[in-house]
Amino acid sequence: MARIRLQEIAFTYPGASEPTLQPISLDIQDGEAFSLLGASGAGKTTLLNLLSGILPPTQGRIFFDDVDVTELPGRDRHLAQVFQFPVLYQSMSVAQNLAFPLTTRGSTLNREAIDKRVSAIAKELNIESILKRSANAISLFEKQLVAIGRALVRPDVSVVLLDEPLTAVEPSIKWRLRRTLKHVQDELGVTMIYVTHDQTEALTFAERVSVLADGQILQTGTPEAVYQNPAHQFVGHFLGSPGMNFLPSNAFPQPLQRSFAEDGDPETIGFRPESAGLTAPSEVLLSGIVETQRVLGTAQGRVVSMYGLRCGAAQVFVRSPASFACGDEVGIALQRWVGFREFLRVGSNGAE
Amino acid sequence: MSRRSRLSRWVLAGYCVYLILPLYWLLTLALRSNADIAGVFELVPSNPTLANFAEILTNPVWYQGFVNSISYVLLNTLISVSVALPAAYVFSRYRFLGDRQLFFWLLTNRMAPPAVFLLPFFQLYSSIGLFDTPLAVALAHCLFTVPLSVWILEGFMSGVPTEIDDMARIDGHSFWFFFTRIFLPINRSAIGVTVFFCFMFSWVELLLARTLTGSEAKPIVVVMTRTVSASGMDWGVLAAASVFTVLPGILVVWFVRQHLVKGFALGRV
Amino acid sequence: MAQNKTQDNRAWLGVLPVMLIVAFSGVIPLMTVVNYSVQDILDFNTRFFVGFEWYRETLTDPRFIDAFLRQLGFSAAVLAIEIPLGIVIARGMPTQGLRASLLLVLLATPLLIPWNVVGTIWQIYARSDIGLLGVTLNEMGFAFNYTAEPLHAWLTLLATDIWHWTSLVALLAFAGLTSVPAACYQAAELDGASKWQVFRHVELPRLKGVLVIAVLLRLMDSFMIYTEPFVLTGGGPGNTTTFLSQYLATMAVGQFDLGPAAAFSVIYFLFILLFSWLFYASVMRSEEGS
Amino acid sequence: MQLAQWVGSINRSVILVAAVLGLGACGESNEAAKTAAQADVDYAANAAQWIDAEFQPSTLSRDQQLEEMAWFTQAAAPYRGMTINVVSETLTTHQYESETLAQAFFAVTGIRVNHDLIQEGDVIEKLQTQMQSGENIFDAYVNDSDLIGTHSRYGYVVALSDFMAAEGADVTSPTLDLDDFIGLSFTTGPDGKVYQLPDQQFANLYWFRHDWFSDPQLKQRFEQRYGYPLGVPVNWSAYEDIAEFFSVHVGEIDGQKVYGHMDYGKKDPSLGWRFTDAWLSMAGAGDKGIPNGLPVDEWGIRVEQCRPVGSSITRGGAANAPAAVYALQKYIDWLKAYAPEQAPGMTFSEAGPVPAQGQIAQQIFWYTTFTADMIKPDLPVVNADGSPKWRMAPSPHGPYWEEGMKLGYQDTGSWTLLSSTPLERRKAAWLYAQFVTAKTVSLKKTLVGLTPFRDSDIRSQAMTDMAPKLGGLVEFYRSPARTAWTPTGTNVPDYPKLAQLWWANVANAVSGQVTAQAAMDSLATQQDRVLARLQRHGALGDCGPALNEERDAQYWLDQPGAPKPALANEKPQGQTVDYETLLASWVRAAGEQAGAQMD
Amino acid sequence: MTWMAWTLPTAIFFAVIAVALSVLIVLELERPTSMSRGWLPMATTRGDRFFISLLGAAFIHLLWLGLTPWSAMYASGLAIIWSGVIMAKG
Repeated sequence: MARIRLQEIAFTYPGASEPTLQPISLDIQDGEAFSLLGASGAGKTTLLNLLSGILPPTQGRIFFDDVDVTELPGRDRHLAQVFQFPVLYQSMSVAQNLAFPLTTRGSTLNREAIDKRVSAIAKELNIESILKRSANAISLFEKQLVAIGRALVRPDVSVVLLDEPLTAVEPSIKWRLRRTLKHVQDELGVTMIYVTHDQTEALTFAERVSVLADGQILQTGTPEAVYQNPAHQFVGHFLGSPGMNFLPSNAFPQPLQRSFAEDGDPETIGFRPESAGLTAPSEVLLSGIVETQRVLGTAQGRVVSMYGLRCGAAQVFVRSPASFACGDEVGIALQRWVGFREFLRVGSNGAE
Repeated sequence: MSRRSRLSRWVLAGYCVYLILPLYWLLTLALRSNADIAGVFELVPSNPTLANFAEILTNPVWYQGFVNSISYVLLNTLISVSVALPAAYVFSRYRFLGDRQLFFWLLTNRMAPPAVFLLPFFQLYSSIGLFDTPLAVALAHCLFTVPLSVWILEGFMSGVPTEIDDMARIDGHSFWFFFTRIFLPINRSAIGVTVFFCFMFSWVELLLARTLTGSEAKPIVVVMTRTVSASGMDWGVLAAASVFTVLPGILVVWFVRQHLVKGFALGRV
Repeated sequence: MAQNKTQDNRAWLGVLPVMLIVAFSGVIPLMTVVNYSVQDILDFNTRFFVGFEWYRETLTDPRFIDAFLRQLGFSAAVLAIEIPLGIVIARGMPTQGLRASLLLVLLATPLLIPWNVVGTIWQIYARSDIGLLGVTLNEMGFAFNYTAEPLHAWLTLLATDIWHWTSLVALLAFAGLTSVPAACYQAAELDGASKWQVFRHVELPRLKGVLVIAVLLRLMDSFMIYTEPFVLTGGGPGNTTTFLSQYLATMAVGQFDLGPAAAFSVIYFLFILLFSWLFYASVMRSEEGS
Repeated sequence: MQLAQWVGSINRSVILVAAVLGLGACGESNEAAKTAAQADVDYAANAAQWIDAEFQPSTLSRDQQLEEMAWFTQAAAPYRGMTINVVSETLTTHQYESETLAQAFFAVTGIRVNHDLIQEGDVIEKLQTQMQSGENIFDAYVNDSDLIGTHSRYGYVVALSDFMAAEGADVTSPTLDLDDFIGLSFTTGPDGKVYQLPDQQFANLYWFRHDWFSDPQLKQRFEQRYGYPLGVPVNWSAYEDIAEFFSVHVGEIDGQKVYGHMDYGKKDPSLGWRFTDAWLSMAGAGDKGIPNGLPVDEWGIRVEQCRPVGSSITRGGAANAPAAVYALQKYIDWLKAYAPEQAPGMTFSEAGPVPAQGQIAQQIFWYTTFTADMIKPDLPVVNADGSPKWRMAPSPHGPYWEEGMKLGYQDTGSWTLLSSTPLERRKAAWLYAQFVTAKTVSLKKTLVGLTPFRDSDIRSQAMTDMAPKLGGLVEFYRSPARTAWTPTGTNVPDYPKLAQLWWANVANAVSGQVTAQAAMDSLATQQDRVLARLQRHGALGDCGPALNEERDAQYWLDQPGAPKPALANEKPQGQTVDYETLLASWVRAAGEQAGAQMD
Repeated sequence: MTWMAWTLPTAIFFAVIAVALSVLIVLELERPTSMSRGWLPMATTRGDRFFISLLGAAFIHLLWLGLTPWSAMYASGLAIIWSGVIMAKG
C-alpha cells in the first residue's frame, strides 16, 4: 500500500497537436478510496495508463510513497488493475487465478502461505464456494469478483486501479459488487483508484473524488464537497441528475443580486434542484412558470415532484413538495447557491 | 505490447526470407531458357528472356486452362458459400439432433486418401453426365471446402448476438430480409475469409481436377503437367506458368486482406 | 458461445444442402471403395469377391508397416515444427498498416501455389548443382545432396512442407491472437507474469479453437502427403521417403490395382479417423472438464 | 432401393444446377462445328490449299495427295459436325498433330478434333480409367505399344484387323498401306491381329561425342591405357572402360568437367522404363528370337505358347537370373562411379537433355526423342555449321548377350481405339488416326518431329538430305539392324501392374538398401504373385498366365537358353568399332536389303 | 449403380449400418439421451458410443487380420461383444 503522488503529469500523444492531459497534480493517501470521474474522452484512461506504466508521461513525475516510479515499467510498480470486462486466465480454476499473482516474479511464498492468502481473499469476497470451479464456468458477476480478488491478493500491492469495473455486470447486481468492493476496501485498507464515468459509483465508493474534463482536473474533494460546492460550473452540471441549475446573476431580483455581490460578485448563480423551494411568487424571489411536473414520490406524507420551470430564457429544475400546476407562476426560494465567475466558483451561501 | 516480442519478430523476418527465396528462384527460372537453367547456376539471370511467358500468353491451351480453373474455382466458391451459410446459421442458433457429431463427420470426409477415390469420383460424375465440366470439379472440391466454410462461418456467426435476430423479428422483417439484408452484411468479413479458403483449396488441387476433366475443362494445373515429356522437362515454361498461377491467389488475398484480419479476428476463436 | 441456443430439429433443413453435397461426393465414393476392397478387380466387368484377403495382405506387408511408421514420424515432425513455428510467426506479425497487408499476402502465397509446383520449385531450388539452396549449402561446406542422402532428403521434404504449410498455422494463429483483448495482456503484465506465462495462460487458451483446427488439418494433410515427395524425391532414395500415399498411388493409379489399393485406403482412412477422433475427443474432454 | 431413388433425385437436381448455371461451353463448340458443317464448305479446295502450303515434301505426288484427301472428305461425310477428343503425350510430333494436323483434318473432313497433349503417365492413367470404368473419356489414345500384351489379352481394345474388316471398313483408307508401317510388328498381338496403328516411333541407342572420340590425342591415351582403340563400344566392357577413361582419367576438356556416362536414378516411374524397355535384354538376360526373345523375354517372363508361366528362376523365368542381377549391378555401379553427381536424382525427362550441355562423352541408353533438341544451333554439342558433334550408334551389349537377341528398345506411339467408345465416335477418331499417319502428311510430320514410322518416308530423298544433321538417325532407321530394337512384347500380360514393380525395386537397390540380387529376387517374386492373381480367376483367356510349379533353380539353369547360369568372367576383353566403318556397314546392308526387296 | 461394384456382403454391411443409424435417430427422438459416464474416460451420448463401438470393431478386425492367421469370423465375434459392452456400459 502506498501513497500516490502525481507531480505536474502531462501527456500528449506523439504527433497530436493538443495535449490529452494537461499538467495534473494529485496526492492520493495511503489506503484511500479515490475516484476519477469524467465523461468519456476526458482523459481518464490515459491517466490510468500513465499510472499503470503503459504510457510514459510527456512531463512530470509519479511517486509511489517516496519512490519515483516514472521510469519503472508497470510490472515493477506493484499495482493491480481490474478491467471493464473480467480478465481471467481461462485455463485455470478460480483458486489458481487467485494464486497466480503470488506465484510470479520469483515469489518466495510457499504453498501454504499462498493457500492461506487465497482463502482469506476468497472469504473476504465471499467466493469460497466457487474456488474449485474453472474460470470459464462461472457467471460474469463472479468472474469480476475473482478479477478483483486477483488484484487484491498480493500483500505488497501498492495500489489497485479499477477501470469501470461494473460496466459488464448486470445493473440488478451492480450494487452488490459495489458494496463488496467498498467493504473490502474498508477491511483491507488498500489504496484504490476507481475510474468511472458513473457519478453514483464514484460518489458512493470514494473518500475523495477528482472530476476530470478535457484533460484537466476540475476539482478534487470529498463527494459532499464536490457535489455541494463545485469548483467549476462543469462539475456542478456534470454531477447530479438533473445537474445544477445555472442562471446569470442579473436574472435575479435586485435584493438577491446585492447579496450575491457580497459573496464574490459572481456572474452566474448555480443551485441544485433540491436546494430550492417553490412558493407563491414574490417580489424578492426568483420567479418562473411551471412547464413540467413529474412526481418523484412522497416524503413525510407529502408528494414530492420535480418541476421544470421557465425563468426568462433559461429552464431550471426544482424539487419540491409544493403542489402547482403547469402554467402557474411561482416563486423560487434559494436555500443554497454557488456563484461562478468565468466558470470558476467565487462564492457560495446557504445551508443544507 | 508484449505480444510482438523481439524473438518472434526475428523469427518472422527469418521466415519471410525463407518464404521469398524459393519464390525468387521460381521467378528467375521463368526468365531463363531451359538450357540455361539446366546448365549453369546463377543468382541473377544473365540472359533474361520473356520467351516462356510469351509461350503461355500466346498458346490458347494455357489460356483456356486458366479460364477453366477460374471457372470451377468460382463455381466451387459460390456453391460452398451458399450451402455453408444456412448450415452455419442453424449451427450457431439451434441445437438439434446430431449437431455435435455432424461437424466431425464433415471433417472426416477430408481424411480419405485421394488416390483410390479417384475412380469412384470419376464414375460418379460420369454417371450423371458431368465429366469434363467445371461443375464436376467444383462439386468434388466441395468435399474439402464445404466443411471448412461451415466451420469458419459458424464460428463467426456464433459471435453475433442473437438479439439481432430477435430485433429483426420484432421489427417485422421477414426471415429472408433479415438474413440477406441484415445478417449477411454483418458477416461480410467471415464470408471474405471463407472465399479465401475455398479459393485456396480449389485452386491448388491437382488430383481430382485431373481425374474429372478431359480436354474441354482441363484446368491449368493439369496443363502444367504437359511440360514433362519424353523429350525433356520444360523448366522455364513450367516456372512461368507457376508464376501465373500464383498471381490470382495474390489478387484474392489482396482484396480480402482486410476481411482476413477482421474475419479471423472475430471468427472461431 | 453455446448459450441460449434453442432446440429445434427443423434446423436440419438448414444443414441439409451441406449434408447432401458432402454425402454425395463423400459417402458414395467411400462406399464404393469399401466395395472394391473385398474384390479383385481386373476391369469394369471382371470382378471377383475375395473377402478380407487384401486387408490381411496389406497388414502383414512389411512395406506397408515401414511406410506407416515413416508416415507417423513425418506427421509428428511436421506438427512438432509447424504448430509452434506458426504461433511464433503469428506473434511477430504487425496488426495493421501496409506492412501487415504485405506480410499477409506473402504468408498466404505458398498456400496458393498448386502442390505439384511447390514440389517442382523445391526440387530445383534444392538441387546441388543449379539450385540456390543446394549450391549455397555446398558452398558453405555441407556436402548436401538430397537425392542420395536419406537424411538430406528428409530435411528437404520437411523444409518444403514447412515452407508450404506453416503459413496456414500462422494465419490461423494470427487470427486467434488478434482476438485477445489488450486488457488480458495488461493484466498479465501487472500480475508479473513471465513471457512464457503470458503465452501459456493468456494466448494459448484463446488460440485453442484455431489450433484444434490447425492441428486437425495439418494432421490429415501431412498424413496424406503425396505430391511434394512424389515430385521432390519420388519416395527415395530407396524407400526412405516413401510415405503411405506414395505407396498407395503406385497401387491405385499406377497399377490400377483397385482391390488391394482400396483395402489399403480403408485401413489408412481408419487410422486417420482414429487419430483425429482421439485428438478431437481429448480436446472436447478437456473443454468439458474445465 | 431407397438409396437409388435418392441418388437419382440428386442426379436430376445436379444436372438442373448445371443447366441453370449455363455451362454450355461444350454445347457451344458443337454448335459452331455444326454451322460450319452446314455451310457449303469446299473441302477439295481446302485440301489443295493445305497440300500446297503445308504437306510438302511428301512421298506422294500432288495428285496422289489430292486423291487421298478426297477419300477422307468423302469417308468423313457422315461424321461431319462431330467433335472428337483424342489424347497423346507431349512430344514435338504430337504437338504438330495437335496444332496443325487437327486443323487440316477439320478443313478436309469437317470433323473437329480436340487433340489433347498430356504427360505420358497421365495418358496411361486416362486409358486405364476408361478401361476400368467403361466410360468414354477420349475417343482415341496414342500410347506406346508396350501395352500390346495387355491390350491383346484384356479385350477392351478394339482389334484393328477385325475393325477394318467389319464395322470400320467404310472408314478405312484404301491408301493406308499397313505394311509400310515399320512398327507394325510391335502392335500385333500373339493372335496375329493388329491392335494399334503406329503414329510415331523412336529408339534408344548409344550416343557419343564424335569429336572427342576422333581426337587423336585422346585416342592415343585411350589405346595406351586399355590396349585397344577408342571407338564405338561393342560390348559393355568397352563401354565401362570408356566411361572410366573420360570420368576418371580425362576429367576435364577445355576447362570443363566431363563425364564418361550419363543415366538417371530418381525413384520415379520413369526409372522402370529404363529397365523394362531393354536393359536386361542388352545385358543378355532373355532368349534369342526377335522381337522380344522366346520363350523368355527381356522382363524375365517365360511363356509357353502364349501363356506366361513365371519370372523367377524357380519357375523358369529370368527376372532374378545372374544376367539380370548383373545388368542391375552395372547400371548402379556406372551411375555412381561415372555419371554426374546429380544423375541419381534425375528422372528420365530431366536426364534426357543433359548430354546437350556438352559435358557427357557417351551415353549407353539414349532416346532418339531427344534428337530434335540436340541439333539446335548454339548448343555446345553442335558445330558452327549446324552439324552435330555427336553421333548415335548401336548400343553395346553385355556378356550374356548372344547374336539374335534383342539389342535395344524401339517403341511406337500408336493409335488405340477402345471398345467402350461409341462406334460413331470411334469411326471418326479412326479417320483422324489414319489422317495423321497418311502418306500425304507423314513425311512432313516426320521431318518436324523426327520420329519416323513409315518405311517410305525413311527412304525418301528428303530424309537423305536431312541425314547429315541427324547424327546417324536416318542411317539407323535404314539399316536392317533396326529390327533388333524392339518394345516390350506380348509376354507381359498386364503392363501397368507389372511395370510398377520395377522402379520401386530398382530404387531400393540404387540407394544401397538392398543388394542387386535381393532387389531382383523380390521383383521376380512380386511379378509371379501378380501373374498368379491373373491366373487365379482365369479372366485373361487362352493367353492368360499359368504359372509353372516351383522347382530347383538349378534345373532351369541347366536348360538351354534363359535363365542362363552365371559367367565366370563377366568382363571380357573390351571391343570397339570405328564409327565410320560401322556406318559404312549399315549403309551397305541397307542397300543390300533394298536391293533384295526389289528382287 | 453397377459401377459402385456392390457385393452382397458389403451391401449387407452398409444396410446394417443404415438400419442402426435409423434406429438411433428414432430412439433419440423418442427417448433423448444425455451425456453420461460409463467406464470410458469421458462422458458420452448414445451416438458417441455407437461411433466408438464401430471404430473399435474396425480396429479389432484390423488387429486380428494383421496379427493372426485365423479367420476373420472370430474377430467379428469379438467385435460384436465389444460393441455390446460399449453400448451398454461405455
